[in-house]
Amino acid sequence: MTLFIFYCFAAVLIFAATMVITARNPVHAAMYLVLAFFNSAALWIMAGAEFLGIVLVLVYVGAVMVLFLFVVMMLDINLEKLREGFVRHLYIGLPIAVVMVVQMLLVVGSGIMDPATLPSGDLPIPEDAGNTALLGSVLYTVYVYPFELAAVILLVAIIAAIMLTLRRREGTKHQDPGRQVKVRKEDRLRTVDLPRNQQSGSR
Amino acid sequence: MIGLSHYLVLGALLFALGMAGIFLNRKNAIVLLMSIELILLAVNFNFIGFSTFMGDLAGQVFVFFILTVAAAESAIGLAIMVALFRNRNSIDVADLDTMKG
Amino acid sequence: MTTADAFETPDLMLALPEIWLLAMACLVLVVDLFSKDRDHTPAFWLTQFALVSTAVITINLQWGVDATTFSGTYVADDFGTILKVAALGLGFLGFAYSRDYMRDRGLLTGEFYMLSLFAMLGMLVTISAHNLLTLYLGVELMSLCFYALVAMDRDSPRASEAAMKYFVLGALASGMLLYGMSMLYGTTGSLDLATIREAAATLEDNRILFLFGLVFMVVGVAFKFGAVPFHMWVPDVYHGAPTPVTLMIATASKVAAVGLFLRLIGEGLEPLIADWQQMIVILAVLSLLVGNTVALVQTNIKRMLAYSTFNHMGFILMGLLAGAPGGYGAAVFYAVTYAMTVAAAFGVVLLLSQKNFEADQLTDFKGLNERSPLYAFIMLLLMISLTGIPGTVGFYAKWLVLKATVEAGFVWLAVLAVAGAVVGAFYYLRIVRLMYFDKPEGAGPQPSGSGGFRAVLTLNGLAVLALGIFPGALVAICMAAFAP
Amino acid sequence: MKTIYLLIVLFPLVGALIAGLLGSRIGREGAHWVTSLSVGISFALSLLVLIGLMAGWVQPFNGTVYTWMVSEGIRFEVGFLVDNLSAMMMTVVTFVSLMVHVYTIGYMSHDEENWPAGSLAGVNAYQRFFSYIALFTFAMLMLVMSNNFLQLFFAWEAVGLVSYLLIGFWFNRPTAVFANLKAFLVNRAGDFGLLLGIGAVLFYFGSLDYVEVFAAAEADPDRTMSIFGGAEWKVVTVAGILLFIGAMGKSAQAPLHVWLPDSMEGPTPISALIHAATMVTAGIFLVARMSPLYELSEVALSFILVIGAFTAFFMGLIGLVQNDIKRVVAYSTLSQLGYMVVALGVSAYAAGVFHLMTHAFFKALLFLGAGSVIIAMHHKQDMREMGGLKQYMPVTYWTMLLGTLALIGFPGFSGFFSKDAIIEAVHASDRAGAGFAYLMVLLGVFVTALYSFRLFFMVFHGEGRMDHHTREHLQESPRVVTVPLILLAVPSVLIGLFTIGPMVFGGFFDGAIFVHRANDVLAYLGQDYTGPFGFIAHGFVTPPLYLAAAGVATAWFLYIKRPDLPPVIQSRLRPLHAVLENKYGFDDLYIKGVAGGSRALGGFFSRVTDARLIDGLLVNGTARSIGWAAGVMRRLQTGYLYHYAFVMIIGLVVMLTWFVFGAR
Repeated sequence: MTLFIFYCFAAVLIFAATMVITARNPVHAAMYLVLAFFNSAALWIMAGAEFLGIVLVLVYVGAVMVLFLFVVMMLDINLEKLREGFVRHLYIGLPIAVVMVVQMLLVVGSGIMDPATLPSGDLPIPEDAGNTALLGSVLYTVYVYPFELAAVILLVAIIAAIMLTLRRREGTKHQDPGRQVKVRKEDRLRTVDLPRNQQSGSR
Repeated sequence: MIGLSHYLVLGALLFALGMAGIFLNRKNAIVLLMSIELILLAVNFNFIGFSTFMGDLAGQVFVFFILTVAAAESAIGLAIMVALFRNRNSIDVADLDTMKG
Repeated sequence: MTTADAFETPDLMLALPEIWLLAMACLVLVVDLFSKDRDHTPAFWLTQFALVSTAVITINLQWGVDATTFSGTYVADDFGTILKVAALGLGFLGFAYSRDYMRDRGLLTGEFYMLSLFAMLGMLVTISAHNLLTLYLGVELMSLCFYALVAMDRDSPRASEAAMKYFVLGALASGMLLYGMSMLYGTTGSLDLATIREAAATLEDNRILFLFGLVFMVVGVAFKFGAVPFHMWVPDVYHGAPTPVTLMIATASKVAAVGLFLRLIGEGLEPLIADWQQMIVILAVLSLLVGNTVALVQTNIKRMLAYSTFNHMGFILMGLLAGAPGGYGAAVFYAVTYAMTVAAAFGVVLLLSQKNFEADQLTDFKGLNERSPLYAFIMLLLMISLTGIPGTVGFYAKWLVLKATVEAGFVWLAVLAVAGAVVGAFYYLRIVRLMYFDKPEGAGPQPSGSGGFRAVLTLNGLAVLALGIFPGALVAICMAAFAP
Repeated sequence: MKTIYLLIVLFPLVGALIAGLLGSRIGREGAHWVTSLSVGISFALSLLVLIGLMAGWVQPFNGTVYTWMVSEGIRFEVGFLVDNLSAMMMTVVTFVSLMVHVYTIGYMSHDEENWPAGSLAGVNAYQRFFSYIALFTFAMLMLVMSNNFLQLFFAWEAVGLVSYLLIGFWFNRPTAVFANLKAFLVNRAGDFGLLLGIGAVLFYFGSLDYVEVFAAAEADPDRTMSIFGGAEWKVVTVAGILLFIGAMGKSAQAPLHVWLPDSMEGPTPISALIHAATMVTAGIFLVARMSPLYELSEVALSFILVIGAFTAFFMGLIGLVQNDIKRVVAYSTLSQLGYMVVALGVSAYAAGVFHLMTHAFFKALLFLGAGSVIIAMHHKQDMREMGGLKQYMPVTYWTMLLGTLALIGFPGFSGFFSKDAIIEAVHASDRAGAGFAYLMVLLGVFVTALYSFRLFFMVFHGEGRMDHHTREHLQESPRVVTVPLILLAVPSVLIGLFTIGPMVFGGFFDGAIFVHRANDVLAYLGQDYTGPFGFIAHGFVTPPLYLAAAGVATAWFLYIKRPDLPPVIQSRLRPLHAVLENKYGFDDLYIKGVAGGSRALGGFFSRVTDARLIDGLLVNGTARSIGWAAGVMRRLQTGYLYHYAFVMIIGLVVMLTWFVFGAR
């Protein structure tokens, strides 16, 4: 039964992945990628990696794919142009791709991977603990150094993205709360003495 | 029963699809970024498969970090693409040929 | 390796160089935010201070040490110290040379300093990594910063094109590296390099799977070197990126690539040298063959240096594949001295560049001797050193590598490399001819740049000369780092 | 003594630095004084050392001056090996250099006319020239005094570098730049051989020091190595041939000779100093210095012998059809270098070095004489526009005559002794290829005499063919030009007479040159040697003298007696050529046939060997195929991202196939 479910998810996953690279419309491609992620998450959960499965959905589907879609929409891409030529270059690329797939499958699918021959790992998973708790306990102890590095990488991503995309244009209007708060009465209000005889003189 | 090979074959197929997406795609730079996501997803399948069948947590930790880096990577990749689009008004991969030789 | 239960508090002092550099990078971030200086002077000086102080800390804390911390994910040892100090020094040169250039083009921003500093941090992390995970994160940290830096000149179509190519191919290479790592994890059951090394020594089951993963890893590493046939990004990125960024990619990142190789393959997979040696031989041969021929027909000096890089990477790979301590020492010596020489060459290119003018055509070097004898002489030194004419440090580096290669039994490879070096002489000496014998079309670019820039560049050139005359100390240091 | 050796080397260097760096400050006078003086002091000290060595109050010296690096037992150092061989070379180098310095003062005095008006490069060119030749002297001294391979290579490259600089001295002339490039490229091929040779020596004998290498080679002479498949080669053979390939480049042996005629684009003093007297003999010196190594390999020596013999004859032939006065002398240099190499090939090293010395004097004389003519002709070099110069330039005429007689081997002149010694040595040798070599050197004697006197008669006799303007200004060159000519004429005539005894048949080179007893042809000849006059007497019963006389007579007949004949011969080239091949026809026809046939052959070789074969196939061919490869590689760099990725993936697939599936 589990095998059947596995095959179902796997088939959808492969289909979705194929569509990602063949779809003409980038929005469709992004949607297929979302589908691929959902199926992956399901497969991971089946393999016992519950936390990662959920993270994949939350972070990837929830944030990264939204970012993709956002960019696709924002860039106003000429879809007509994108529909051209994909198949006509296949004759040379495809054989190489096929050779590679066959080689990879020969190695990983040939059944030489008997689980009995696998080495024992460093961080054995106990029977009774929850996946999330386990991950949490090693992240902040054994892998604290990589954890900090991951934080730095995210910081770099922020800096880089802002540097590359933020533009301060000349002449744009924007508020400065600091200056708004600091403003004094004299800056805005000018009292003028209006001589009375002027009014009478205009009559 | 699901075997380790199942995961590895799935990973290999995804990996190959990702690579094919990069060199078969002649038009759309966004699909290149998505192909990279597929490649990373394939690697994640490998790690999770090994992790499960060895009963070892390290593989899952690695996947956790790959997800983090992949998110940062796509942010930067998209930012570069926005810059590219602003310069050329196109994200056509076939237009990227001003430098050669 | 420790489990979560037996967790020990890490020895933070051992990892102080990285911690210090990170702290300084954050300080630069904050200081630059509040600084009103248009030239970002505080950021510049803080950055240079950060690099120098980190180098000092590294030497004091890590030379002569061989210890791990952070549960075995971080290691400090001798050759790591050499590579780190070299990378930091190259970063220092890069910043010193780039200020005027970046200011002229409106690129002198705080982000330039921050991202470069984070890239340096990534290199340090890579060099000190003792775990597949930290290795990967270090490489990614460095690469992500470089992708962004290449694209920094937002208004240049060429820069964003180069960045796009670099990013996609780099991510593909990272994917391959990761795929290989996953196979390594599956066959050895660990992410820890020390454990992997033990497991590799007794590897019997799943050998095919291991070899399979090894190929992917070698490809990933070869990409960082720019070794043929994983080299296609190099010319375009060198050409398209702002010259200071090219400088960093051409110098410091190559040193980090050597670190990556030594950690992952040289150290972690040392028992399986027979397996990976042949792969590196192929890469080295192709690199030696391709670079020289195409470099001959280039007219842009940045592209020419890019193509000539392949030849030098071939030499470095030759040293690395020799395997024995002599080969590693030679490769490190080669990488460090080569990076230093190339940094100065880019320095001269930057020196000649002016506002709205890139001195990156070979013709810009025509008649340099009449305009600036000093820098023509320095360029002459650099070119003959890159050629490998005896008496220069380049010769000594080549000689050490050739010796190690011959000792490892690859006489034919050494002969091929010498033939390549002889061909290579032609395009390096062509620059010498341009500088000394040709007349410029029009006035030709004058050297510009501040006094500090010129002083550092001159010192850099003289250091190349001095190392050629007294290479002994550095060779001894490099060899000692690998002594059993 | 070490101090003196250091001073010998350092004086020219200091002179070069002063003239080069302070050229604008010290002016022309200062530059030529400081370099001439420094080279003069070097010459005096070298002479002192040579006399000391001969008299016995100086001992041969072999020691280190400066150690650059010590790496696993291999020393990188600067050191001197001064024995009779190097002392002789030092003296010759410094003497010729000194003469050239003095001569240059006159030759280059109007150099500014050679530069386009307002050229920045022309400023201080005079000082730069002196700086270069002094620098060359320094490098050449370093080369001959070296006691190890590293310094040898270093100095080898340095003399090459100065040579390129000087060939391309007038770099505003495209021909000079082309010649420069050609010299550089051809020498690359030679240097590659030298480098590999040094590598082989280092690898198999574990040292760079001459003495240590010789000892190691002697200890195990039959060691073999395998190159290309399973073929086993003796290490000394491989190393010897590789080192000789280096020598072929510098000493312009066929097929690496093509750069030397073109190098005549450089100023004439350079042709005399570098491309006749000293640098091109570096290859001869190298082989002589390595004699202990070469004596261990018959194969390498036979190789040397054949190459030298080929060069000696066929390059001389080409000299017959040249019209540029300097090119005739240049081809003559090629031919004479061939003689020296032949001597090396039959283990008569001493005779080779002896010829090197005599040739240095008389060929420098001929070049400087040619230069003197060129000055008088206002830098025109075509012999067809000369003639009858005898009456205008007596000093040049007489010194050139002496030089020419020395070159063709007139009995008693220096060239006679050295050339006859070589021919006799070849005759006496039984090495493979010696028969061929003997034939070549004998015929070469005839050809030498023919082209030498063709030049001489065309330039100095007959009626003047120059234009009116040039004729009016014809006059003898100034004193700075003629004095070196006279000073060079003296040794050209006399030196052979006094030195043949000790140098060729005596023990002058004992300890410096090593000859295996079984190979020692000179010792065999020495049994009959009774003194220089006995040698002259012997010369009258051997063919070379008569061949030379026949050559002179032919030249006289064709260019003085019947100057109308050469064009006729030229027009009837083909039938005469056929007659020659059939070996028919005597009398008048025979003389015309030999001369015409020689010219035809010369023309043939000039076209085929020189231009098409060598240039087309080797020099341009290599360049073209590299260019082609570069073009192909370059086209692969399409600029398209997907192509780049595709190349990466092909690389991955190939590696997977090779290592994963190939390994199974």
